[in-house]
Amino acid sequence: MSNTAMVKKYRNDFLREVEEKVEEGDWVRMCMQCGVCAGSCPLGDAWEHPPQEIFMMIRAGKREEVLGSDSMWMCTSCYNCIVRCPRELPITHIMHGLANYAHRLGLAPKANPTRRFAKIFWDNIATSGRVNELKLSLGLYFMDGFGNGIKKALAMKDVGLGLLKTGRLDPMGLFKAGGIKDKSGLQKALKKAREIEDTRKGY
Amino acid sequence: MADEKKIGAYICTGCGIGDRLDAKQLEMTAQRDGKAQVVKTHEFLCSADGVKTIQDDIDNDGVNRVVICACSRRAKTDAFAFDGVTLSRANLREGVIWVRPDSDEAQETTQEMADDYVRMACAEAKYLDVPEPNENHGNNLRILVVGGGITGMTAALESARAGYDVLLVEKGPELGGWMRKLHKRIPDRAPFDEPMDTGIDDLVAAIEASDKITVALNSRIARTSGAPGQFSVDIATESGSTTTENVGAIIQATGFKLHDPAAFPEFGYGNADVITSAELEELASAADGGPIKRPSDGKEVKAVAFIQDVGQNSTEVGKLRYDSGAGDLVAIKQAMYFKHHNGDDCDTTIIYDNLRTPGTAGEDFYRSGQRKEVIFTKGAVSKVDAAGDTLKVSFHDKILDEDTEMEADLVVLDMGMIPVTGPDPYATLEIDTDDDEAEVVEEEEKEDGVEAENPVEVSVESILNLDYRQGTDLPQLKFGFLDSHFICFPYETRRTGIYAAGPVRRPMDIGQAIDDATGAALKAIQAAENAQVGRAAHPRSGDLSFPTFRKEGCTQCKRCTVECPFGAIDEDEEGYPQYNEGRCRRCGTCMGACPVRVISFKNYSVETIGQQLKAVDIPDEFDEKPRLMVLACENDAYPALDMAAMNRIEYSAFVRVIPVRCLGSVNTIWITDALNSGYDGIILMGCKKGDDYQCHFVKGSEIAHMRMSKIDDTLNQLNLEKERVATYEVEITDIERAPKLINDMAATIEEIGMSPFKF
Amino acid sequence: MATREYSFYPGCSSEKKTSASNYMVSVESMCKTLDVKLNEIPDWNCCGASIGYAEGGELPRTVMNARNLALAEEDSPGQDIVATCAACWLGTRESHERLGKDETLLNDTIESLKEAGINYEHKPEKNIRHMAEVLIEDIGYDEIGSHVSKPLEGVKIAGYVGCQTNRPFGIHGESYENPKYLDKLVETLGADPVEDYDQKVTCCGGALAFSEPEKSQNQIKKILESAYDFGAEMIVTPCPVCQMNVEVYQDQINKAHGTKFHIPVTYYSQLMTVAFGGNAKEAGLNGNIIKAKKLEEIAAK
Amino acid sequence: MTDVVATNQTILVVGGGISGMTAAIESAECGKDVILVERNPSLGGRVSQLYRYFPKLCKPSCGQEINQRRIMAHPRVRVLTMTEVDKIEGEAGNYSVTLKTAPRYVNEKCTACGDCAEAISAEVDDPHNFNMKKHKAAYLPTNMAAPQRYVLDPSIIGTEDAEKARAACKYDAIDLDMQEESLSLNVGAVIWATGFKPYDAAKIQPYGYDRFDNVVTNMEFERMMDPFGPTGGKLLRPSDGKEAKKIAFIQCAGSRDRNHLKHCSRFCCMASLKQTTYLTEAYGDDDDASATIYYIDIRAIDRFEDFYQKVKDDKKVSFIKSKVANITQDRESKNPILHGVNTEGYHRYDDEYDLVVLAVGMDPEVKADEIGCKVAANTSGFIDAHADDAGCGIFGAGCATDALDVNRAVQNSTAASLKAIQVINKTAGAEA
Repeated sequence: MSNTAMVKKYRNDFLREVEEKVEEGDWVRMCMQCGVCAGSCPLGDAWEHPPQEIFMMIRAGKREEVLGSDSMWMCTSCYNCIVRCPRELPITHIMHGLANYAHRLGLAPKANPTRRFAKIFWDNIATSGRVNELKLSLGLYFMDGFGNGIKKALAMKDVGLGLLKTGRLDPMGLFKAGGIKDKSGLQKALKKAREIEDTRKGY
Repeated sequence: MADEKKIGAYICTGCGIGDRLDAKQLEMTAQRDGKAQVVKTHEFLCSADGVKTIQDDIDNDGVNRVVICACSRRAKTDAFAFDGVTLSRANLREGVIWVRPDSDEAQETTQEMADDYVRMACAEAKYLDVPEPNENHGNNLRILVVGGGITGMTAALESARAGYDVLLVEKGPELGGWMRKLHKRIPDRAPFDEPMDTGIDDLVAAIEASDKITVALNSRIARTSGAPGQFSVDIATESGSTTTENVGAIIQATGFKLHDPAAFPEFGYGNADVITSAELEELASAADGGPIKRPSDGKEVKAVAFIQDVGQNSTEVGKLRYDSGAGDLVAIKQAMYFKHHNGDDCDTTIIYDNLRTPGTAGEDFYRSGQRKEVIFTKGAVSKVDAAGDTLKVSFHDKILDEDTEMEADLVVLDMGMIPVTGPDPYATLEIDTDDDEAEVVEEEEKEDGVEAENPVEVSVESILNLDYRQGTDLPQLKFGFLDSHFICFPYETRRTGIYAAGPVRRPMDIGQAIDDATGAALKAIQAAENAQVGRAAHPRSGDLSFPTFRKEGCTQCKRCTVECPFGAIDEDEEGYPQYNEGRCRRCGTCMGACPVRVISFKNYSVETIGQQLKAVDIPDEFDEKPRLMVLACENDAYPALDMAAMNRIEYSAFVRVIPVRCLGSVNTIWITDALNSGYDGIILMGCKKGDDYQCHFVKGSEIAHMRMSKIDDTLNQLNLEKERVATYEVEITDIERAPKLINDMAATIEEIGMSPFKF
Repeated sequence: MATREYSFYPGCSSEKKTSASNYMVSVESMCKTLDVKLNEIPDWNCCGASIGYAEGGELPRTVMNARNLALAEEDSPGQDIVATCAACWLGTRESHERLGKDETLLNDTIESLKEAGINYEHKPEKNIRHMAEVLIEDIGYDEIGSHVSKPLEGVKIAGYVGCQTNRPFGIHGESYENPKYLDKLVETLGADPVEDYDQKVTCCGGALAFSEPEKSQNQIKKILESAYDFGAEMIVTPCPVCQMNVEVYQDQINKAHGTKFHIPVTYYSQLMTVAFGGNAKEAGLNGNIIKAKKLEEIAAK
Repeated sequence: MTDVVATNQTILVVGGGISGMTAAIESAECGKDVILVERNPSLGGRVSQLYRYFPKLCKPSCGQEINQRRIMAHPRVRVLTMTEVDKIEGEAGNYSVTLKTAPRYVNEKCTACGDCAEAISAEVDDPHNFNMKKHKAAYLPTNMAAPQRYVLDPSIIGTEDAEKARAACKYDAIDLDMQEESLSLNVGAVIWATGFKPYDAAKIQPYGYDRFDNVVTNMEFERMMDPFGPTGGKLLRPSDGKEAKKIAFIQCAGSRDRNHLKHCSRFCCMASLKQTTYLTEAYGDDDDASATIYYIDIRAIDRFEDFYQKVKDDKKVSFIKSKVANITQDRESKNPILHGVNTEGYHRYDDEYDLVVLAVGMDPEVKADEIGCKVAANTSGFIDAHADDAGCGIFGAGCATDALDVNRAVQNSTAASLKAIQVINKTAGAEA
């Protein structure tokens, strides 16, 4: 599926695409537009389009607006929507799935901080098998360049200091190997998984 | 035994009656004023011993007019039930001691109250007779079903299965109605996920196989006369022949027609690819298992838009105020046709406003539709246009809040159901309220079938051709439907022994129609069975009494024939009322209507009430003891006063309450007599009238209110204040209000003074 | 009572010198008292956490969790897996469930893991549990209570359950909106639960505390405010992310909103360790940035 | 109880609510013998807890009065209250039924004079008022009680109060030695009309029914309007007894929800529309009174649509298309605050009210698969009337078969009555 797939309004083209490509996407059709998910989201104010509206947009064929939206990136994975949904839609997962799909297609908003953080996070764990919190934080702070990074890091220095003082942050984290023993095995498994997924979803 | 009336009055001193009242005094009153031949006091009258005392007197002493001076007529009904005698109840408990304070100063008036109730009960007893079943009843138990659609067929089969003979009349050449045109039907059993076969062929085969069902095709009802148990029906065939059949009860199951899609040009009907949901059924059947093709060019349909509630749920002229109830389920079912026949890649979009898929079945089916990828869009369609090879549906998406459009190969319009009913007999019937003569504007058949509240054209051709004085067909409630608007008693039409079933009653789908038809069959069977023994139907079911009139006194004024809420009375050739007792519901509205008071029941008459109000002791003007009379509907107002008593809510000791069958049975002579004999105030308590009437006799309360609106003339003539007579709508739950109305009247009398008519 | 044994998935944040290392310290102390033996999964890897989705798709995430499942089974066959971190628990359990439901996913996972020389065999009966479940369902309040030697008398504690310990799985019999088990536990330990605390399941922002700090801190502010409003002196939580977010941003929130939040946020295992008679170190109290003074006092008694 | 006569020509009707009463009296008025059993001490069922019916806004006791009068006076109907079906076996035309009757401690000599209630002091929860009110432990179940006979709450048996009650009765109507009785009968057909119970609102955790005083159910709201109900007919907030003027109605509270009742309960939309009129009844044109209905779809089905139109025209009433996400409570005022999103467009709200009414749905009182005798259950536990049940002589009626409004329940019960009569007549025909 290319980035410019043609979709007709209120036809099932985009819905089918979502069903095929997006994690748990085949649940989208079951939404009855009650809006309980929209109201349950802790970061609701930050959603340009709440989940229920996204589901309607999918049905209406608004492909670019959905995949280009930063709404899904506001998901904190709190699972409120999932447990309240009267139709048992795994909304959290669908949001993750849509975000992943949009990201993989390159349609997700480039500047979205959560998207960028998520990428850093994954690269962090996929390489070493475990989270290196210092690398992760620094990676996050410096993702907008060195100057911004210093600024952000300074803003967060008290937090870091607190953690340092209580032995909850490793100042040597940057230089330590860390992670699991069988890094290469995990990396190979993840590479394979990625390959299979790419093939299945046609990325 | 019936030769001589022998009154036995039995005074109970239980439940505090003996403590609060002077029982000896009551005995004396019953004897002296009530002229009771046998008077006994018992400390626990409803006990086995008390009841035996009475029964012994009946058996051995010839007592045939039993007067129970104890609790309310609503209490201990199982104990005080005696065969072959009349029963009067002086309500000393709920009517007297429970509504009066237990104080020395109240004692005198409380006792007076009790004495009066004893007098009244004895007076009533004198004029009561034991009703015997009307001899003029038919014995026909055969059921006539009019209409051969799913409702009619079900009614016929279910009646037959209960062992009753059925005559099924269908105007068309075959049975089946709309159901025959359906490809599939909405599922009626778990798991409610797929359309199911209609089963029409099996149903028709079952009817044909039944030796109890006779089918008349190509036939209409040319004339219906008679009454439950003895209807005579002329069946006219298309070929012109007419046969007369006798039946015991009738079920009208004449179904519906679809609202005209051409009336809404914005939806593009006229374009071959814009069709109604009914037309889609035929299209789906025609596809014969293959893909459904669009009418214009035979191209396989790949995208369908369903537009819901076309011309429905609107107050706009030309639109229906209601919806067809099952329209959304139908759309889901039909969308599934496309998924089945045209493949999963055939897109189906249902544009709805409020999706109405109720109950277990509805919601399961909705989910099943979604699982099959039917798309649901909350929206309002503004237009359907041809757009090149396809159709363009313009609508407002209410969720995304934007005007938008979609393309479709086929557009399906959900049209509303219009009941196929005859002309409403009361469409123009009015009772003139200005003229003493109560002139009646003759009912007319509606010329154009247009009603103010329902500007949609309805059928005006008569279905039943009743030769009743009050019109040819069943009265309608709203929007042309034959519903009764009795929530608790949905089948009770205003023509005894004739029941409506299916979409003539309210819009409904097949599942409901089957249910409805089965219920209507029960009611029809019941009506015929009851007619056979001369018993009344709901709400006075079991009542054996019936109205008769004294011909020599009758002035042929026609009030009774016009006012009867049930069309039970016709006029004979000479213009005298002709009673069809089987059609009568025993409300007594005719009795109340009669200006010359010639109509009566054996156990309910102008005398049985009139004598009660006359039996009340009216103290003279200077005693400062006014007398108020309450005529209370026995179904609602009287129980309300009873319940007030149970809660010890007090009211004036000057009031005497008389229960009536219906306020419609109140003859204004009672009011005039009461005023003339010195009553200071009169209150009528009846049920709610009007569109949301609660009167169990439909029009009784309304008619009473109309009659009473003219009572001012009488008051004027007597030079009395108009505040002395009041008519109220009282609900059964007016437990606090009903006593208050009484007390308010007492206060009013105190203000305006005593009646000068005390002698 | 025989020793209870579980396969144990500690998770990244529990490692030494990481954000929840003190959690781990107290869990170990607590388990010692309760005679619970935790068999750490050898060479376990990250669960993918709730933020891993964007770059890692469903299959890679599942592969990560399946690796842990396979290693756990190999090391401690038949044992329930217990996690102390909500995200670890959720990620592992979710993956396990999906592997049971989706055959394609299962086969793809097996194929991928072969690359790492791991044979994944799906065990549908395998239970993946949170430590709180072990405490409540396996051990029970009564037994926990029996170990209390220093009741936490007079300490008013708000039970902040958070999201992922609570949804979508939660503790059996508890409500998603108003779980009561922390309150019951607090009560069992002799402290005063703040039962009316009305933000006990409010989201702290989770991983978005990093990427969307303002939005997350608004959430945290609500969580703190309510604790103050209902008179809590301390917050207790079962989740390392919750603990960290609610604790470490208090100063930043104070700066931004002019508030004066300064309330300790502890783990249930810290409360239990202290109540069981452990010292401050055993309870990992030195790891709290905002010192839980009342606990320290009791521990020092 | 030994005087109960039944044969394979008898129809057993289980449940004395409007459906059971209808089935019983309609059958009897066709000439059939009927035994009507009711678990509670009085007939009436759920409708007797309602203040008004939609769409006519009339009072349920009005029809109840007529039904009860017909039933009590009909020689072919035998009413057994405080009685439940313990076991049922057999087949169409021949069922063995075991009934269990709980002790009432008051026999048929009772005159309903009320002396026993007067004499005692113990009070117990009144289930007729959803325990929002207490009544004496010797009580007449309702103003409309049928039979009109007192009941002693079992909790006072063995206490001084029970003795006081007995001593106060002049008619030897109190029998403290009554025991549970068992009765075995043979009947030809059974009509199962056990109705519904309101869904347990406490299970809908986001709405905090169990945590917030000012969140009530639609059934409780009905009781509040009754002058003899817990608030004397006034709409008073449970938290502080102040008048509730700004009221929210939450539709599908439990219904259409896979976490709770997956079916649509059908009546609740109309019930809430009806209940908005209570505000006018209580407050007239007071501008402070308002009702807001939060809904997914307004299901004013077919002819009821015009009632919806009427309510829409009431300027006091507004509609928000939204399933409310959750409710919180203002700490000081105890006002419930509704959180959610209006999905027509996209508008977030945090709306504060005096009182919230949860339009809770219907759960079958008895699950169909617990009845026995191959009675089939549908996907929500109601009786599946159309399942392949050839030869079955047990017929569901009313809300035992689906979530129905009163009108449809009566219609359905009338139909069930004919189904039972068919079995009876067939049995009679076979024996003749």
